[in-house]
Amino acid sequence: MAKELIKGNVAMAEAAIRAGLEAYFGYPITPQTEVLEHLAKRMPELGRAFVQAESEVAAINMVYGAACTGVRVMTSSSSPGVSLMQEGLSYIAGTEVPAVMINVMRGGPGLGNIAPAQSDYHQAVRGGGHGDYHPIVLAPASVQEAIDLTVLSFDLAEKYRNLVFVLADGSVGQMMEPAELPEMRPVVRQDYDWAIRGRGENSRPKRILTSIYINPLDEEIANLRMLNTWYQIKQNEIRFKEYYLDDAEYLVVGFGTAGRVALSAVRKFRANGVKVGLLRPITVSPFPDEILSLLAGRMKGILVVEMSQGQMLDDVLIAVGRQSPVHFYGRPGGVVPFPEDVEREINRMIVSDSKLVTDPRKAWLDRALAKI
Amino acid sequence: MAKELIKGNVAMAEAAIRAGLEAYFGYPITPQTEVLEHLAKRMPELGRAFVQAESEVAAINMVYGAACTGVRVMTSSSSPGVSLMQEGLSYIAGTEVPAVMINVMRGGPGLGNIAPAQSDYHQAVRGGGHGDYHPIVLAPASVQEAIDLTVLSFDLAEKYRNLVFVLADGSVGQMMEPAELPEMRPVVRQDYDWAIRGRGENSRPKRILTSIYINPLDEEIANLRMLNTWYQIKQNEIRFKEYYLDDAEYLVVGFGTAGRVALSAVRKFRANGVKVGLLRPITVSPFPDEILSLLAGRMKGILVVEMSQGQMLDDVLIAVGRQSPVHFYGRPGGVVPFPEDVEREINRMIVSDSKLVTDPRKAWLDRALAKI
Amino acid sequence: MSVNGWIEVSDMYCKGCELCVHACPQEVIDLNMDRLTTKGFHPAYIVKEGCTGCAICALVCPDSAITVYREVVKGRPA
Amino acid sequence: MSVNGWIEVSDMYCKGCELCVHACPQEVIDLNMDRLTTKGFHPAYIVKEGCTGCAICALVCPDSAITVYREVVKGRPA
Amino acid sequence: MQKEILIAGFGGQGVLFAGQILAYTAMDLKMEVTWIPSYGPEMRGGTANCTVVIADEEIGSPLVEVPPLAILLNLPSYDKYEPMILPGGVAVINASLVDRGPVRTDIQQIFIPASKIAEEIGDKKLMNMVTVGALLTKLPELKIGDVKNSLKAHLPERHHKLLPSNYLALERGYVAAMEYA
Amino acid sequence: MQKEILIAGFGGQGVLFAGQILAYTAMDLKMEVTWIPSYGPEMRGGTANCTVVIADEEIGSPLVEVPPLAILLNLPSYDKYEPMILPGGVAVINASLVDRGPVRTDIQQIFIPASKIAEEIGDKKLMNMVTVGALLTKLPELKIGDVKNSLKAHLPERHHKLLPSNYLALERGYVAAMEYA
Amino acid sequence: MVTLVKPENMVFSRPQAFTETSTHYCPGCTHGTAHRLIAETLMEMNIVDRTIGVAPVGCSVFAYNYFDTDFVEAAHGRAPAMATGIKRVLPDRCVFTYQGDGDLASIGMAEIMHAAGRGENITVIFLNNAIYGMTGGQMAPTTLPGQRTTSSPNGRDVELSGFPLRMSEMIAKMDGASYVVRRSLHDPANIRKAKKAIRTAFETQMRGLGFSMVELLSTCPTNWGINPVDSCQWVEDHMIPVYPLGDYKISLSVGDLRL
Amino acid sequence: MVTLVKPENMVFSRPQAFTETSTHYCPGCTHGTAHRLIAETLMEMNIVDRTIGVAPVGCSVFAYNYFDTDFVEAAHGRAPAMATGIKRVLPDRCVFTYQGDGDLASIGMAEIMHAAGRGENITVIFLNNAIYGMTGGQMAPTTLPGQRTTSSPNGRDVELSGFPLRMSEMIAKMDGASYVVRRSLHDPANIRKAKKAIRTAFETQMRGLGFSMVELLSTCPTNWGINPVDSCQWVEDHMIPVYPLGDYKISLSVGDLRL
Ligand SMILES: Cc1ncc(C[n+]2csc(CCOP(=O)(O)OP(=O)(O)O)c2C)c(N)n1
Ligand SMILES: Cc1ncc(C[n+]2csc(CCOP(=O)(O)OP(=O)(O)O)c2C)c(N)n1
Ligand code: SF4
Ligand code: SF4
Ligand code: SF4
Ligand code: SF4
Ligand code: SF4
Ligand code: SF4
Ligand SMILES: [Mg+2]
Ligand SMILES: [Mg+2]
Repeated sequence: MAKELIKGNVAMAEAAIRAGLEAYFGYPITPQTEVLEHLAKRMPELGRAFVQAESEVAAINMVYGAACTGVRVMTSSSSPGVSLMQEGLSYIAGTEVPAVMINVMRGGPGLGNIAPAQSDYHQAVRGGGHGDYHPIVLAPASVQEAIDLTVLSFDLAEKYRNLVFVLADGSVGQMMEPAELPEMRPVVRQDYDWAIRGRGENSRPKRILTSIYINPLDEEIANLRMLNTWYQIKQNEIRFKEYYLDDAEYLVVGFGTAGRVALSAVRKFRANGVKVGLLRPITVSPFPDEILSLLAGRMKGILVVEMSQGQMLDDVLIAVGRQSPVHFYGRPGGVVPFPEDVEREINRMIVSDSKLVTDPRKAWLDRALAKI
Repeated sequence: MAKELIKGNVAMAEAAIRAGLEAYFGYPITPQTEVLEHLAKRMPELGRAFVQAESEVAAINMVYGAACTGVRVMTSSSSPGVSLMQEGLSYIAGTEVPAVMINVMRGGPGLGNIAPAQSDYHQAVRGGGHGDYHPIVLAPASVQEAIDLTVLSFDLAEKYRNLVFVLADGSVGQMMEPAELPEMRPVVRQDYDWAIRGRGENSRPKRILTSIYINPLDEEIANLRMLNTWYQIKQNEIRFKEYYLDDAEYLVVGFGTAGRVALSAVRKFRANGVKVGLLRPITVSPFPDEILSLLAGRMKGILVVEMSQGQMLDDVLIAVGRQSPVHFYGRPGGVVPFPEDVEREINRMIVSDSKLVTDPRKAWLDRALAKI
Repeated sequence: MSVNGWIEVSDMYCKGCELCVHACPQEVIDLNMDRLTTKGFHPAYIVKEGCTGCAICALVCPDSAITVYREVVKGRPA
Repeated sequence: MSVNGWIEVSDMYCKGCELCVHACPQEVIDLNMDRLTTKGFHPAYIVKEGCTGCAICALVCPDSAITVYREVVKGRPA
Repeated sequence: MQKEILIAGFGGQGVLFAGQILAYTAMDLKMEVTWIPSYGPEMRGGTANCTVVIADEEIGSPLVEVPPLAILLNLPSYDKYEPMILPGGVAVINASLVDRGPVRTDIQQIFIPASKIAEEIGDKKLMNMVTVGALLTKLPELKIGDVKNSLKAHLPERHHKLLPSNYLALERGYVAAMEYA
Repeated sequence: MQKEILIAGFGGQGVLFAGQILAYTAMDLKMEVTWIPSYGPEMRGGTANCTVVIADEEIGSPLVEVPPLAILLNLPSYDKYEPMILPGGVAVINASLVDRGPVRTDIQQIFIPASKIAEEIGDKKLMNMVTVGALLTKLPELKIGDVKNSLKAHLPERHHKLLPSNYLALERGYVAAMEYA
Repeated sequence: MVTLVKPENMVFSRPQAFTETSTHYCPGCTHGTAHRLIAETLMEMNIVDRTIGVAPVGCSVFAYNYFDTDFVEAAHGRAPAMATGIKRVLPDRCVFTYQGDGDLASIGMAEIMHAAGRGENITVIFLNNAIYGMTGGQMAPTTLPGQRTTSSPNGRDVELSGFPLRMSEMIAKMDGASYVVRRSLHDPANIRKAKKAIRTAFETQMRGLGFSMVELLSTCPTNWGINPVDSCQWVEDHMIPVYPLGDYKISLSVGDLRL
Repeated sequence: MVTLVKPENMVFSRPQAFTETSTHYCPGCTHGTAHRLIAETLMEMNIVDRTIGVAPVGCSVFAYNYFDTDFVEAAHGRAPAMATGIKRVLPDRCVFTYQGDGDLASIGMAEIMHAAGRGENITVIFLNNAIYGMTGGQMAPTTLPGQRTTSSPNGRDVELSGFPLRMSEMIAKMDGASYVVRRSLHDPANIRKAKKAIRTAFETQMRGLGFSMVELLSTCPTNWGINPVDSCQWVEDHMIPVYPLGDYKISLSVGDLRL
């Protein structure tokens, strides 16, 4: 297919359709409303289910219902709306049914603003809902990636009966880029042995889908089973993009928009012969911790760049384990850093050189406060 | 005051009253319902506000409203209910008003069960709601601590205009122990310069409380201010309890019920002359990372015990930074470990000795799966 | 009136709630205070003749513990 | 009928929505197409005599941009 | 010193209160104590149990895997917990509701017709107190007089008329256990 | 090669579309390109801007702090962005709505009476195309013919009647800029 | 007598649409009665194999264990949303929710109103027992004025907690609702009427006529602290006056059904 | 004329209960009209200094900037809950929410119903413009059948999205509600009536008579794609038939007020 100039939100919506989305339930919220609007038009046209739910709480529970039938289903929202979905997400996780959730993150906390942000990382990666569960979290940095990862999200959700987040930010949602949409896949209803669709003509035995394990020992087993699935996911599905890593002496780590902004900065240094590389996690959950741990051994310094107060930073710190000094640069609250900002920070890292930073977040905060 | 034999849930409710609680809004859910029931009786008796809200969503937004007036207000719930409050909690955090939330955790994810668990650690500590914010999280292990920390929670909430969680588990909520309740404090309405109470007789200038900063640069400043407050909290308020640390060669880390179960196990080893110590974080947020980092340097091994799949484990890993091998033992899904279980795990640590465990959670999972 | 009905109460389901006892128009049911089911309840049973097979007991039984039988007189619609 | 009313339209608030224009029973208001406010709107103004000070324009103005004046005839209740 | 006592039976048999009176007594003696129930969404009439730990230092776990002391008030509880008691430990069993003999020989099993004794006293509900009395023979830290004092101290005034029969139940249980042993 | 273009003006001035046509052209030329708007809950009639980045390799940031190229369609935008342009950069300014001269001398400033030219062509709305035409003089990567082709390729068929006037607007802008420079 | 016990004489037995599991409900709790009426209806309509139930959070949380149909278990109050999700992708299946009053009228208020508002083609069986049974007897939105519960220890104070919500009356106000009635389970005559209503509700759905709801007044002997028999009387004496039985909405097309 | 411009001749001016901030509303949007009526009422009742407003999420999210009273900003749909929290600790203050139809009738359905059900002594000003203004014109629960919006591009299909919700009618059904009326802002006569209703609502609260709500039909020229003047006509022609103006609930004590 030829490339089209397409907006991230529309691209994700259309990609979902082509991946066989059978049902969408959502509630408007900026900066993801185009996802809903595109589907409001397209889904009924295709005879597929679209409901503008009364709230995000209702939307996620509609998703839960449809997910129990084993069809491809998703919702989309932005930060405050996603917070409202936490109970439902935990139920979906606990029931081990596949579902996809697109979060086009905005500035927070609270009502905040509608500018691009990455401060729902922990919420997505560590589960903002109660209980132990582990969503797969895919972080696109471009419209093409938004498309590809949306398609992938359905495959992964089904393969592992797991919750998959596409964790985009307002910038990815609002940006237009040339991108190629996939072919329209036919809608196939897989004949899952767990799907709830009524017992059917041959009166197969009844099925139940629930997240209840009233006996803690049963719940423990369910927990272990889910964690085991999670480690399979970790084994098979870690994705990241690397830039100039072969000979890098300094490493920048950033996902999504922050990652691509960092790329611009890294290129500047490369142009001057400075050996800076970039690791851009695409699955932020499972997090590419092994590669990072390996890389960390040979780096003079690692800079984490996020559009938040430093959330992925925790995962980097765990993976690096003090093998090399970790620095942090964040722009929370809806600010997108410019490449120039990141350049300054890379410079700072190079200058400070191999000093171990006890608390990179605090060091960054002190610098940031000094500026205002 | 003399000690009474009192149930954890009732103790927290009464402690809140004596700390000057002016308003409670909540919704029944096991295993915390006694908090609500006690307050249903006592609050109206004292002429204070009690509303059984229509849902946890409503409850937290009622709390939000009352918090904006600057009175002492709280809600209580258990895991699924707390998930529903995530949007409201993020708003409260973003508005920087003081509020207290008691979460008596149960087994999850989803509806799970009502047995004691600790798997909402990340949700509380890293903010299950959207955006960057940092609640203070206090983790009682006994009824007396539940009382003391409930009282403290109000003081801290007000001092820092911050959200405070009392993160208990079903065991702490349902257990009876002799404990001393504080004297009844008079209800004082502080004359905060931010509280919304109407402009009043002297027509002071109007006040607004909101979590909106429509300009990202303003939101960034607000974020930095809040993070700065957070570092003050970190500076001043870290609390933990240490047992046998002076000469310890092995360290166990656990909070709440898991921590006190570990204590029993640690004592067994001490009785046999084995130098095992215990660090029981009381503030799990801010996490006692500095002391842990210091201790880690001299330990032959560190065992993290949690009633979850390993959540605080992340904070331990960050603080330890591979200075010594970290091991993990978890009982997720509502299972409370017995001291005997923890003993076995300490033994295992001693035997395995100084081998660095790449992924302690995975190592534990493999052992746990082997058993079922 | 000749007896033409009968009920069987399942031990597995009966919880001794007495709703059937009070609903039976013929007042022929009572709880068996001499027996406990494995779940620990005194089950209902017919104490005397007179059951008409009207099934009112079964209608009110919340635990579907009662099976009702009635003599089918040939030639009469069931 | 002698003119006994007057309105002032605030540039700060008027957004040129024309609601007052259509509501004025005397049809004395119009938008000033020759002027733009600093916010970029053509503001409303009185185009001819005849305002009675009835304040209907102000009633419909969503932006509270209009101040209405009316001659108070002494001896008559305000 | 630390002693753990498990008490189990049907809901309605006074399981929780039996544990609480032990806990009150320990508290009044200025000992450390924890009481923790099993709690569940089970239907009324289901099983209930609680664990009491008394000690002279800060108590770690409020639960133990293998309790040294147990009061078992009916057959399902006996079936479930007989295998779990610490070797060398003691179980007090309400023989009135348990129609089988012991399996284990490495623990001391005190069979008391507690329901019958309670009925003799005139109140079936005192069955739990009878078994508590019996347990006291193996719990030297709590004297029967201490338990009586605590009963008096913590029972609401309006129930004080019940004190004599409660005392009697404790005593009858104690004596029955002594005889048995 | 990488070039960043900032376009700013009032909502309704065709800011976003001006950027999109540049993006389409770059795409049709098989270049890499990003287009990103500012978006906000502002009332209609507020300011709008977008940034277009074209490059011959994977594009990093879709935004830059100091764009080398800018189209500024009204006074507020000019006031806001004149100071932000990269030294040595170029700004195309709709002189019809900007009643002041330049402050900076280290950038090239192309003043075009774009609104007036558009009105001359007969459609005020073509103002944005006039400025795009002007910018093309400084953006050799995109030829005016390429832009025309892309307009034709991406404008829905039903609007093709507007193509000639759009072409004209581009040309007039281009010529005006050449004259000016 | 025993000679009567022959298959051909059997006039009433446990519906086959039930599994063999004994319920966890307290003795005399009319949740069980409601279950049986549903099971019978599904059998009579021959739709057991096409039915998907949505269980609530409440005492009937384990409803999924009792019916021999596919079942899912919703989050507290969200059964109508979950049912919507199912029905929209499987429009020819019979989808019903079973919900308590806390579930439906308190936390689930938005979901039930909007399911009705959308005219969602599902059936809602709404058990109103004027209390939160499962969590131990707290006040529900349907608790009667003055009624003592563990969270209204001095009786529901309408000044502080408001008046009981009459859901059927409110939902009937919505254009989307096709069939909304209130029945009771406290005596044989009313149980029969309840059964008919449940049938009509399911027929409404299966004929694609839109949203149907049957509110059933039900007992909670345990948390009311009243024995099962007296509980039935309490329904009659205290609940029905506040919650009048009757038909609150019968759309024209449902009226035409004449079942 | 200019000689008339003297303070003593001023018969109408911007209410002092407003700040000087110009609103961010689109030209002709009647959100502004509603604001003014509230401001005037607060002044007339002399309660500006005692009033606490609760702003919603919706186009009126910044309402807090315009009134010269204390204000808080609620989460989307939760204004009634937030107002409850405030009112319960400050019962002598005047607490009002200002909510759009998406806010109140969609996501905030549970909170508004329960605030009314509890008879919460607050005042709700409910702006029904049949659309989600702020997010760019999506369908609201109040959107008219056939009305095109960005999320119902072919017009609201009642089969899929249900019928418009009539909140006043539904809320009036609740015993807790004391004063529930619907008015419109589309012409001078109706604006005057709206003003009176707002006054009655606030009086209801200040006299402790319980929950009051005024639903106001309002325009959204921008998202309707109709100019401000024609928008007013559209209210008359299309909205009022679906949302009849009138008094839906006037409790006895409120009726006695005779303002
Ligand atoms: C989000 C959430 N909040 C609260 C609960 C606790 N809870 C379980 S059931 C229930 C009330 C059930 O009452 P009702 O719906 O009336 O059903 P009943 O038990 O009376 O049949 C509550 C509050 C929960 N499980 N989830
Ligand atoms: C939880 C949440 N969901 C969605 C949104 C996005 N949102 C903001 S305003 C709004 C709708 C507003 O519509 P309405 O209440 O009718 O007010 P109007 O703008 O029409 O005045 C929505 C959906 C949000 N801010 N928060
Ligand atoms: S069938 Fe009728 S007569 Fe027979 S026992 Fe049952 S209720 Fe009584
Ligand atoms: S009604 Fe049913 S459960 Fe109750 S006593 Fe009779 S047979 Fe048993
Ligand atoms: S006051 Fe009356 S007459 Fe005068 S301009 Fe206004 S509407 Fe017209
Ligand atoms: S109604 Fe008000 S805002 Fe509209 S044109 Fe008239 S004065 Fe201006
Ligand atoms: S608690 Fe009440 S509603 Fe629940 S099963 Fe028992 S009687 Fe029924
Ligand atoms: S979008 Fe609509 S509701 Fe919002 S301010 Fe504009 S006209 Fe008013
Ligand atoms: Mg109930
Ligand atoms: Mg609206």
